[in-house]
Amino acid sequence: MFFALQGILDPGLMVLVAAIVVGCAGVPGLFLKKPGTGQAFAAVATILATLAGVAASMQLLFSYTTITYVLEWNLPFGPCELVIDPLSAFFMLPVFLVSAAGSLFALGYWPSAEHRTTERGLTFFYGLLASSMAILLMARNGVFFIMLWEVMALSAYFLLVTEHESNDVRRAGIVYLIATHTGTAALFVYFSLLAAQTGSFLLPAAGSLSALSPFATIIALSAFIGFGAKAGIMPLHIWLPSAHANAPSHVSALMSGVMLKMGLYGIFRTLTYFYDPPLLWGAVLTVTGITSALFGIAFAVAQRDMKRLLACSSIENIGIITTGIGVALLGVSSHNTTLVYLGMAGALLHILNHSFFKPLLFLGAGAIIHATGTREMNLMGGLGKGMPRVALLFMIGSVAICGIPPLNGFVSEFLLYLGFFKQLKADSLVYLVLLAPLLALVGGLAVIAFSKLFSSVFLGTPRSPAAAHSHEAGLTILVPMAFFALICLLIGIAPQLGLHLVSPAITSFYPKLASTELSVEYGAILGRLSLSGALLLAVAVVAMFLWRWRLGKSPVTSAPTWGCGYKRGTARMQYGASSFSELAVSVFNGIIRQRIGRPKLTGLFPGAAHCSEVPTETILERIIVPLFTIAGVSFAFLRRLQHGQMHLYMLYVFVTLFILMLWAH
Amino acid sequence: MFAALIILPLIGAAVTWLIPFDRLRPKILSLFAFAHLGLTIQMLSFTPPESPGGWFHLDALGKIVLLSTSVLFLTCAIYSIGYLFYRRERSNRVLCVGLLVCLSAASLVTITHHLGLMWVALETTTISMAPLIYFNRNARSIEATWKYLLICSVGVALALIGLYFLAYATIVARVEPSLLLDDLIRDAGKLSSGWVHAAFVFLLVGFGTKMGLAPLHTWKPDAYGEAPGLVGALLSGGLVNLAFLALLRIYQLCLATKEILFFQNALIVMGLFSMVMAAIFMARQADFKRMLAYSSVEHVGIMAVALGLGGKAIFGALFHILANGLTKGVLFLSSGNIHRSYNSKSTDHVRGALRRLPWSGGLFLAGFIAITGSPPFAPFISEFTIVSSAFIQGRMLIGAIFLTSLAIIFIGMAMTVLPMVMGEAPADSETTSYRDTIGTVGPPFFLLLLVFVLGIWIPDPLMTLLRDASALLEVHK
Amino acid sequence: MISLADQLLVLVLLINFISLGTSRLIFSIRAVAAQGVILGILPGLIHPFSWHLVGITVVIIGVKGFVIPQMLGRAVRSAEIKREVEPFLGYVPTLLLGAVFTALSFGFAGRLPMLPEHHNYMFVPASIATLMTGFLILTTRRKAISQVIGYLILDNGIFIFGLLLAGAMPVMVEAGALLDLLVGTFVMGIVINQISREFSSLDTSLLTSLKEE
Amino acid sequence: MMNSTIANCTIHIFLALVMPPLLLGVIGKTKAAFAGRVGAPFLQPYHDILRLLRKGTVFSTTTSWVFRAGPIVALATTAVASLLIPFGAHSSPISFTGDMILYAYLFALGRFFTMLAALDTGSSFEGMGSAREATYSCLAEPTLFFALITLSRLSGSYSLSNMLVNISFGVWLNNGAALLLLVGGMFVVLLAENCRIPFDDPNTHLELTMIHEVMVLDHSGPAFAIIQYAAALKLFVLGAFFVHLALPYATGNPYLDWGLFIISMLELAVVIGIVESVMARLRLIRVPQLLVAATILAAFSTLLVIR
Repeated sequence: MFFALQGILDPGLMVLVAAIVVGCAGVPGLFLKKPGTGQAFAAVATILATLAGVAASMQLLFSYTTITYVLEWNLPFGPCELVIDPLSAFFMLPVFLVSAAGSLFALGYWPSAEHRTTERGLTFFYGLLASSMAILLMARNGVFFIMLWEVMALSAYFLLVTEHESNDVRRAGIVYLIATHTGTAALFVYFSLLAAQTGSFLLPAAGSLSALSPFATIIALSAFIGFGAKAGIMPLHIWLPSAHANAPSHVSALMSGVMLKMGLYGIFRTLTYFYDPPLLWGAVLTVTGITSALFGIAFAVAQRDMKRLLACSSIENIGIITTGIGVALLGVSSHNTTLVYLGMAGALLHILNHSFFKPLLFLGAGAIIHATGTREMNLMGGLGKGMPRVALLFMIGSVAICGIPPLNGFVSEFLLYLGFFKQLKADSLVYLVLLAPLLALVGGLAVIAFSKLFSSVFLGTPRSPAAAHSHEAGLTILVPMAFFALICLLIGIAPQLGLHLVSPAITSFYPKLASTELSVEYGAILGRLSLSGALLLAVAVVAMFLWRWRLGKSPVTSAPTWGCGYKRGTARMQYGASSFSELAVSVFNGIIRQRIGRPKLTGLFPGAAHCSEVPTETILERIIVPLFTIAGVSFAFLRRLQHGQMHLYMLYVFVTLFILMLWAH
Repeated sequence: MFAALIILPLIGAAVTWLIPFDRLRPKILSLFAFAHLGLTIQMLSFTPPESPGGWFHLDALGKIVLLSTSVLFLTCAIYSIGYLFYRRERSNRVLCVGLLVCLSAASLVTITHHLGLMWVALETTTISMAPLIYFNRNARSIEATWKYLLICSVGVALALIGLYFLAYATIVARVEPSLLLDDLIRDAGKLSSGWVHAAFVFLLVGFGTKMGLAPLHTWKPDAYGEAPGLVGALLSGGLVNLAFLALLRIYQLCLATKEILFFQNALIVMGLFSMVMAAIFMARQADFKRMLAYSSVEHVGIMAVALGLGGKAIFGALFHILANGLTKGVLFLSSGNIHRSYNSKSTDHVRGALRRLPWSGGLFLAGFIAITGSPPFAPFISEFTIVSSAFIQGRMLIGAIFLTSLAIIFIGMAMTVLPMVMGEAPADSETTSYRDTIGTVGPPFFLLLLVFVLGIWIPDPLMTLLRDASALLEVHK
Repeated sequence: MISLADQLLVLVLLINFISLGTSRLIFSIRAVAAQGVILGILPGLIHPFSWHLVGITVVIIGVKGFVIPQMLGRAVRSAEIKREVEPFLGYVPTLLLGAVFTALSFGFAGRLPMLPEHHNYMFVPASIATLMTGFLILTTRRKAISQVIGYLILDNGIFIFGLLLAGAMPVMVEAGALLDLLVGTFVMGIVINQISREFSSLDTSLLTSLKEE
Repeated sequence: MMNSTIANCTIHIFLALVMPPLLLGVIGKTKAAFAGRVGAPFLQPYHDILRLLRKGTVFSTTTSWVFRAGPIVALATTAVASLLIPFGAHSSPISFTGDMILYAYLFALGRFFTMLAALDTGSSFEGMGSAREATYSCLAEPTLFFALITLSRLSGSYSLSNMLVNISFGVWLNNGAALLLLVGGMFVVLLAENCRIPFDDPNTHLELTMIHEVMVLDHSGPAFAIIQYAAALKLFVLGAFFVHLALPYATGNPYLDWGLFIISMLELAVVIGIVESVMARLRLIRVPQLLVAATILAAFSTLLVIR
């Protein structure tokens, strides 16, 4: 394989090289004897490659250029083009940034010294996953795309089962593998039908297909299933919570922050082919999107496993993004450029945001696990004392992911809200505005979920000895988190930058938007937003100084928390994670289901009893698993055909012969 | 030249029969296998002219099968050195002799164009494999051998009737009677369709039994399950392909007789049925060798469907001959190692192979991923070609059934394989003397390497070979 | 000569019924041997004389009439079994089925597009009938030996059809086919010995440990 | 013109700074009147806040910086919110397209930190309070948005100032039904968000059924003062929103309008006082139902205007 280059070393090539370097970063570690060197090398290489790759992608993004290479291969699937257009370049950014941060984080979180057996594979597949995603974004040949897609899925699997001694990890791995493979089967259909349409396995150019053409619906459907399963859109999300929860944290960060986005990228790419998407498609995306947002965050509220909570909130965010895409698509169908613009801007910006604050939170979770050795929130508490820096960064992440000003999460949701409200003046699809209250509900639930997460982990007094002896994380863990936190703040305070980042991608998605003044207009609005954000900070700072001044003037004493009349209030009497969300769960009962084990209290002096509330994976446990059971039973019945009776086997042979004879004549 | 290809292994058989040393025989075996491969490559690069009378002619189809068989055989032979070291308790004379006889018969199948001779050779491979399946000398293996022997013999006997029908068709058509493929193709137009149809049916059933198309596959799980790993590899990676080659010959004939449509549909139906059956039987399969057997049923089905679809799928089918054969080699050899180490084929006892046998376990896992059609491995290329051509031809239903059973099969295999390789080895599992050595791990690793390379890059000579071969199976307008 | 051939073929059919009806293994082995001998004679009756023909005749009679029956007989003796006890399908039903199949095969043969000069022969119906008999025995009998006998009768049926193709089948192929049959039966004999050693019986209904449970 | 805007801004800020505690005073007075007492003077809340500012502070040993951040953020968010909402017929100092969304989310930010500050003490009571706060406010959120949609539809604009100032008797005549539903819904939200009866009882301190007050149990001194003031300001800001809906009278004259605004705010305070004295606290189970009912009202109003 060699590259037939067009032109000399250029940004596109730089991105490519960077991707390949990231992919090979873990290779030396496989052969080096001395522990740690390989890991360190991988981290350095990845970071350097990222610097180059990000710079190059930025350049490509802002120069609105599209670069094409042809990969010389002799597989019988036609030419293999590698193309970088603004959309690809846009998705490149999270790929590089998150992988670099993760590989640095790994040094402190998964040190080779402690995890000798697993570290090599982890480092290797981590790089492979990252680079496969980066190259995936360039692939324009369907088959090459699928190959990279599978490499991505499989390396993610091997990363996920790093600790395969544990049952949960293995189960999560199997569920993930089955889900992703089924998705790939859908992609087989997808690319085959595309080839049937265009006559070659090259992906169709933007706006080259008509949605009225035969198979267009099947193409769209298979794309939705194939890519949606990867993105974790409900009801295709079944694999997501357990997978993200059981993987090592920096892997979860990469999976949740970037790999899910590959599914969304696929959906984006698919939508570009069609110049006349019917309203139905947009409607489907919008409905599924808002549903996953609501249900995802509702599940998150009920979780007691820290990382499961984060995973469920990924479902929520993906849902929000999908809603944005759906709305934009509706805009395309109804020729409403404002709607397209706002939907797209919101979706793309939220993609970017989510791939910053979600990794931040997952890395934070990793730091916490590293310190306490558990993911069970009910066993934590009071970590804020031991690890104040992590707490601060985690707080930033939580505020951002709740979509609260003045951080970046709010900006993207703000754009979406604007899109909904603007529908009031549109001549069609006015009812889209009803999405606003739903999104607001999502926001409210997010606040519950993340106040639960933050408080039960960092606040109050430790609920277990492990939590009591927590320690501040090292630099290699703090630096990546701080990096993401800074970006969150930056985009939050200066949202125009974010808009600037996404506009090229928008135009490449919907070329008609290239000339409009919309970007200017909304840039200005976001300017006002950033002003008010700054004002908020200013007021807060002033208030703080005034307060400090007052505190200086009056006596300050410290005493234990008032025990509400109890003389000996223990840590276990605090509101724990489960108790915090209990009210919400009871209110939203039906959406959120819990397996509640209540103890039977009998007699005057009942002994020690144990009560447990385990949130259920509704779709997995109520639908998928029963289906599998049924299939298993019926298969077991059919398996009697292999009964070991030879003379009947003979009968099979002759019956087949007989039937075929009948058929022949 | 042709003679050499057949005589050489026979000489080898004689030699291995004569020498009394068990330790020496596998080495002799590998030596002859090596020579055979060399000869094969020689014949592939400089194709010998068609023999007078047209009995022997190495065309592209034959080349592909010959190549895959020879490569697989060599690997198994080398593997046998390391493997038989752990089976010193019993004599390996019969094993080595049987292997070499089988090799010679296999080569004969690939190079002859006389259907009768091909039939004889096929039957020979069947019989020569029987003692090998009985290598373990226990009740289960004798049962397996018995079923294999009788069902396959009956099946191949039916194929013989098919050939007789063909011959009789020539007589009825008053053309000079012959079973030479080229003559038949030449006179195909004149043959009476009644006899030809009957012939096709019998041949399909006959060779289908040998191939293991459902519901003629009943001997397969028993034979594969009880045979030693390397015999299983040769059965599923070698003999299957020979039977498939026989089907391809018939297919060529059908093309000539313009009776192709019925044959194609029959192939598609039986192929899909095999895949569905495999899917049903693989779910919750507790015996990993039987699982592999059903996987072989599945892939036979895939090839049949591909042949039935025609067009670009033909390429997929031909490439699948190589891909499937080599990957099956990886799976059976590594599973043989795992079997040795745990002394059990049941997934109840086999756990945590990755920890206990990092190499064999890893190879088994990789083989599983490869055989289920995941890139970057060769089976992906063929399977994707087949599926996509099904959809491109607009035959949605076929594609749908195909993909569905692939998915179910993947789930079934995953449920069996992943628990085997992952996790910790159970405490009560008995410890055997087996350890991964270069001798037992090298050959499957080499095969995996081939499978991987073919998955991302097909060498140009091979490419041209495949193209020529599929040209032989294109509909002549 | 044709009439003689036809009478012999009738004999073949009779032998089919005998092997369907009898329970004594030795007896049915002898029947198969007799069938083999008849098949050996048949070519001489329908083809003009040639040394090649003589050779074929001798070989066939040798193999089908003596060698194979010998091997089977030894197997039976070593296994010390006399008769086929309760088959999966009783003797009377199998006989009836055999009759039905024979009738059907005559009817079916009438429809086949054959050469006019072959039309008045009984070769095709006889071969199909014998084929079916073999199949019946294969599917109804319990003892491994009986199944081998079934296989042999099946093979005989095929052979009868082969008689129609005078020169189409080269000697080499004929010989090969015979050789395969020989070796095949030989191996089967060995396997049968092993079975009788392992299970101390030839009852194939014991050979059902390999199955999906 | 310019001067008038500047003047308006100054008055606006001045009111926001000074007036909120007065509402509390008025409410208290009303309740006292109903109870047949003289009650505390109107300016009592000012005294309380000033005294608290002068008092010393006790920090719980379990608390961290989050506890200290709580009051500050609460104050800051409400303050900025007060700059977004128009008082009377005058548009607000800060106003841009979509500021209503910011307005809604600022409260979320304040709530987030208040809850965290409460949870930081590790007291089970305060945990209880914040859990309830979280759930109820989450239920109240959609109502506010339905209201915003309705208003934005009626006024055809996307900023609070325009959409609220736009409401007039004319609008009432045309869309009376919708606005009536809205007033109902928003009043519930107003009470709920400010933790008044029937959702919460700001006077009690030691009842298992409280929300806001229990969250600030451990705050003392200046911090508590800040919280009190912030709470009053929140009442004022939401009240201003409500007043626009319920009492949308405006004369052309700016100064008269300011007067009117102040008067109507006081009226609102009186109404709240009446409600608090005639109603009892709801049982906790009923609270979500009432909130959902409010949401439904608002939703209906929205449907009425956008159909």
